[in-house]
Amino acid sequence: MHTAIDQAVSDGDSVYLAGFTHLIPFAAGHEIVRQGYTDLHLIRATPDLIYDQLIAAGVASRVTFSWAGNPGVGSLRAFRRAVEDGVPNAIEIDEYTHFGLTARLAAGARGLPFMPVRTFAGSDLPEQNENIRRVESPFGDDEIYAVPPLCPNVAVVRAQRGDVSGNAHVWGIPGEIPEVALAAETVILSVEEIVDEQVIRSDPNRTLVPGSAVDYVVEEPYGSHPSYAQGCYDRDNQAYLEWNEISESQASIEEWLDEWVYGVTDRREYLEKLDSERLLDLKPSTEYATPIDMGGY
Amino acid sequence: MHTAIDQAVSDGDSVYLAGFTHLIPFAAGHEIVRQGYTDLHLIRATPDLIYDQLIAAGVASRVTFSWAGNPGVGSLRAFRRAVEDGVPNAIEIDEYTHFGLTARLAAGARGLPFMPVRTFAGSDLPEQNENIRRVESPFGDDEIYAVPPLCPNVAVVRAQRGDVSGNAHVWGIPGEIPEVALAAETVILSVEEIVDEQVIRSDPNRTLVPGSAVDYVVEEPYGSHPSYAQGCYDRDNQAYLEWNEISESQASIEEWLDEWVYGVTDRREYLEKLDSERLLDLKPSTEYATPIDMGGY
Amino acid sequence: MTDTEPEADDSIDSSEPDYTSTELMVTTAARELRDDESVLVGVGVPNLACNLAKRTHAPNLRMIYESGTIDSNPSSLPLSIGDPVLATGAVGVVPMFEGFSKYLQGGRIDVGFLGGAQIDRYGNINSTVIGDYEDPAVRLPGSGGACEIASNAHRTLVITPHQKRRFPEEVDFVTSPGYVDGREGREELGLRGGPEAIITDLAVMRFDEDGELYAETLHPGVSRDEVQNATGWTLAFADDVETTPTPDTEDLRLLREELDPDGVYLE
Amino acid sequence: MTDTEPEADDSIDSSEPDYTSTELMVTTAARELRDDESVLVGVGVPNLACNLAKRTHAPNLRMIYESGTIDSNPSSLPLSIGDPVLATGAVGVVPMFEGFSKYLQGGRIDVGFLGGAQIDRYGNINSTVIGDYEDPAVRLPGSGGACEIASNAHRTLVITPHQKRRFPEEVDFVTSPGYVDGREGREELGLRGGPEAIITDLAVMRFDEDGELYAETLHPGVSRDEVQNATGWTLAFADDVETTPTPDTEDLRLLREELDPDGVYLE
Repeated sequence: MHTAIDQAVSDGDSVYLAGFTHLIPFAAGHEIVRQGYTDLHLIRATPDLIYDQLIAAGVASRVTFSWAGNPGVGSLRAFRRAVEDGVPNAIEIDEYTHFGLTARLAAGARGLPFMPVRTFAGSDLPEQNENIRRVESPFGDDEIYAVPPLCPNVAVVRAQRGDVSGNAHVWGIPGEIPEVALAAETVILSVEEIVDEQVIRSDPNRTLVPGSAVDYVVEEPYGSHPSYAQGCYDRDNQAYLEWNEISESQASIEEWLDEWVYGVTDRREYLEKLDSERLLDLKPSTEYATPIDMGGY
Repeated sequence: MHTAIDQAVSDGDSVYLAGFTHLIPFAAGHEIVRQGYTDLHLIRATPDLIYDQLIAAGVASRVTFSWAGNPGVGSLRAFRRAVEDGVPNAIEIDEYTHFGLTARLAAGARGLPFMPVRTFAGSDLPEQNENIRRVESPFGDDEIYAVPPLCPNVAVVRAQRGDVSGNAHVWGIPGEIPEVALAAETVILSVEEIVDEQVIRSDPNRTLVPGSAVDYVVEEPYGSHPSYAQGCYDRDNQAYLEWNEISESQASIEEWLDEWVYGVTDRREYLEKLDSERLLDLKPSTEYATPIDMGGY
Repeated sequence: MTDTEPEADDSIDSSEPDYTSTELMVTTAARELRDDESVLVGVGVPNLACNLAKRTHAPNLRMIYESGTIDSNPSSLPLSIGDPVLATGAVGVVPMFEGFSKYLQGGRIDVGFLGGAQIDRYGNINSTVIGDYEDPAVRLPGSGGACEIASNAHRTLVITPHQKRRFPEEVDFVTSPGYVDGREGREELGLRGGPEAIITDLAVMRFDEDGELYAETLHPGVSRDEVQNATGWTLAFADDVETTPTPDTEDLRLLREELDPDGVYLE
Repeated sequence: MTDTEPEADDSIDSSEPDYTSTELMVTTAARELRDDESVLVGVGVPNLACNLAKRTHAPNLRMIYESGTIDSNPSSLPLSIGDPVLATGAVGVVPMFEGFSKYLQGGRIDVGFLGGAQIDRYGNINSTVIGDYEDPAVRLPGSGGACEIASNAHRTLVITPHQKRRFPEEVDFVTSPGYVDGREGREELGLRGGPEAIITDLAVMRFDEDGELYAETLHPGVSRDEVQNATGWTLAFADDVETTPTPDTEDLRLLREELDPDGVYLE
């Protein structure tokens, strides 16, 4: 991951760490913090803890988002401090709704100049964002809005399994992964497990990330902790609850970053610091999907 | 299938039998012929043999399509006779490209007044079809076209397996099935096998047709013969080659319809008329997909 | 308790209610849901309400989450709308863009749940900022999927505490449109549906023919004055304001013993 | 044949060519493909050309079909672009709308193959009707995906027999745009790519700086007159027209023994 981030990310880049509540690339986020980038434009529908950490670490100057909270817990305090008080630095915000933001990625992935969406009418959001504009349907219609394509410089997407060429199977909640993997200029794929190409080819309908779109492949077990990977581990809710305390001040976040991000060299060391009991408790029981027969032809 | 077609289809309806070369609802098409509808508006990207048979049977007054041929074999002769010579009756045509037609379904499935597409520019097709119009991007761009939503009165979609509520797993080539199942007003789902709901729920990412969109569920093994169902049977290419001969005249088609459609009461009888050797030869070897673990949470 | 004779149900008629304010909100919301509907669920109270409805009068309710899980069948309470328990055992899971475009925009959602920091008399909701957008006093989480739920569901339900600061004359920012400036205002924008009811800890409110809020029922023991004092404008009351029906014993048992046995959401 | 001593490769220099016209078209088309490209394949000759390239100089060629199969790895010749052999063993399979919008429109296709009943000097192609659209002499299959391939692939290759009726001064109907009325015409429409070469049974033609066809190489034994007589306008020829390179022994072995052992496409 060190090499992938080092080669893919530059100061000032727009970066999308993908995964809607699921498969969030925490390891990649921590590596970005460690490498000390500045002036990044962070994009994510739900900034979640990882962007709170990145913002507190001072790497961001701008955040594009649609819902900024600690999911199921409460407020995203570092994000709020940056927006409300400019701590540790002021950040610009560029705000959408979930649908509006994913529609921007969808337009980017599809090479479209815009994507029409039935949302925003009657909301004050279009007044605050010049990327939300009305479009006239050539077939006549009520009020409809459109958003332009969004093609981040770098996206990090995670998957349960992928081959060395970057073809990846994702199951459970795919979120915006299938869109951003095709919209971004440079894509880092981080997987729980690298598998033989034949595993991917045995079930082509499950491939949500095509290798042709991927520039770097990294195997990183538990790379989404404390978020989850369907079938591999559950969300570490304790960490989400603890963040609510840790994030109460910039000082306590910095202390946390010193220990858990700057104080370790990579994800492996981060995992070694965790109690094994905690990791064991996150393991779900096994529930295999009923197999399908592709047939030999 | 008799009941489903009887209740779902009325004279004058627009009907979409879905499946791009794969999972074509031949049994449903034959049932439509047997029930003797008139004035149907048949819609399909690739009319294939089944629409050639429906057209020759005189049930259609209009065909919306994007490629009319016998795939891998040659020309679609009954379709051509109707267009070129009005035999057995004249049909209106409404012509798109594959992308244009699927974009219409996509707009219909998504409740959009139009879908922008980068195709048609420089082609003569827009001159022949008032549903292909230019749209101006609110973000500025080169020439781009748009098509309006298409919501057929009735769609028949096939799947390898589905539950009694109509939730269905499709693998192999999905074609336009996921779009038309959500765009059509009434949906008939025809499956190779009805399975327990738990089979579907064991692998939710594979569900391409949601039961909430389905009005009728029919179990009909080999319901796509002579086209194919991935993992179940191969295309019966002999039938595609034979059709090239049978369709040489309206008279020889009528003879064929008398024997294979009017002469049988249902798909079961149709299958019984086929040599078992032929069916056995279509069976592929088994190639299971590598399973996934959804995890018990 | 050790009596093997079944207790009569009239225990709920005692002067001290045997349910909490949250439990009343949950059972009231559950009654708004009908069988065989598709509901876009949020975590917390809406989730409990949907699960309660599904176990009682609406067994075929389809619970759909913003995260793209379709007809979820959670074996335990989800911690967030993206909890893996919502995917395991669901009938389908779709990518976010498909969920929003095909389910919400496509008109496949009957009921949506919304919350917010401020709600005005026309049901317009603010979940973006308190104060000025450019220089906010409080930066709230933002729309998430709320604006599109408000715009595309066939009807929406709002569950919120009843406080004056939450029901101002005018919201600081419209995140999600209700009836805009009245039902006509909403219609002109071509929006589907609209808010159906607002369920608070004091009352159930609905919208009149102009699209303006009025109190329909008051919770047991709540006075008109209490409701009016917790509302930022002169609230209309139904001609025949009745008392909100209370939770029945089976509802409470399901909530306490099966749906939220650890009391995460039910105080 | 029974000699165990390997035969010298110069057998192909004999006066009677040891390859068919179709084999020459296949090997010529294969040479247009580069390693690590994504190619949108059609059945028949394009399919053979792609498979040949993949087994020789372009092992990482990704074969993508209109039916939505991504990086197919067919164990036998597909009968149509929707053959199950294209899905089994593929890296991915996507619904039609995804394939067209994300792969073609999204710019992820390097090379596309096209065919047609008529082609004009600017590479505009007709696969819709011969005669009038409203009252056609011959109704052809129509665009299928051809128009979007012609509009969105980074370059296209056309394989067709060389006959005067197929190369008219003007096509009866433009199904798929080439350079329209010259490279500028195409550019003004904002179309990506454009036709790269037309490979016939007589010659290989390319487009000059104005976007007009010229003959670059003639197949062995073919004269300028033959090519001109099979073309409906005064065709330009390259200053140094050379002879099209012939198939080598290994190409022919692969084609005949492995790719099309039953001779379905190779006469």
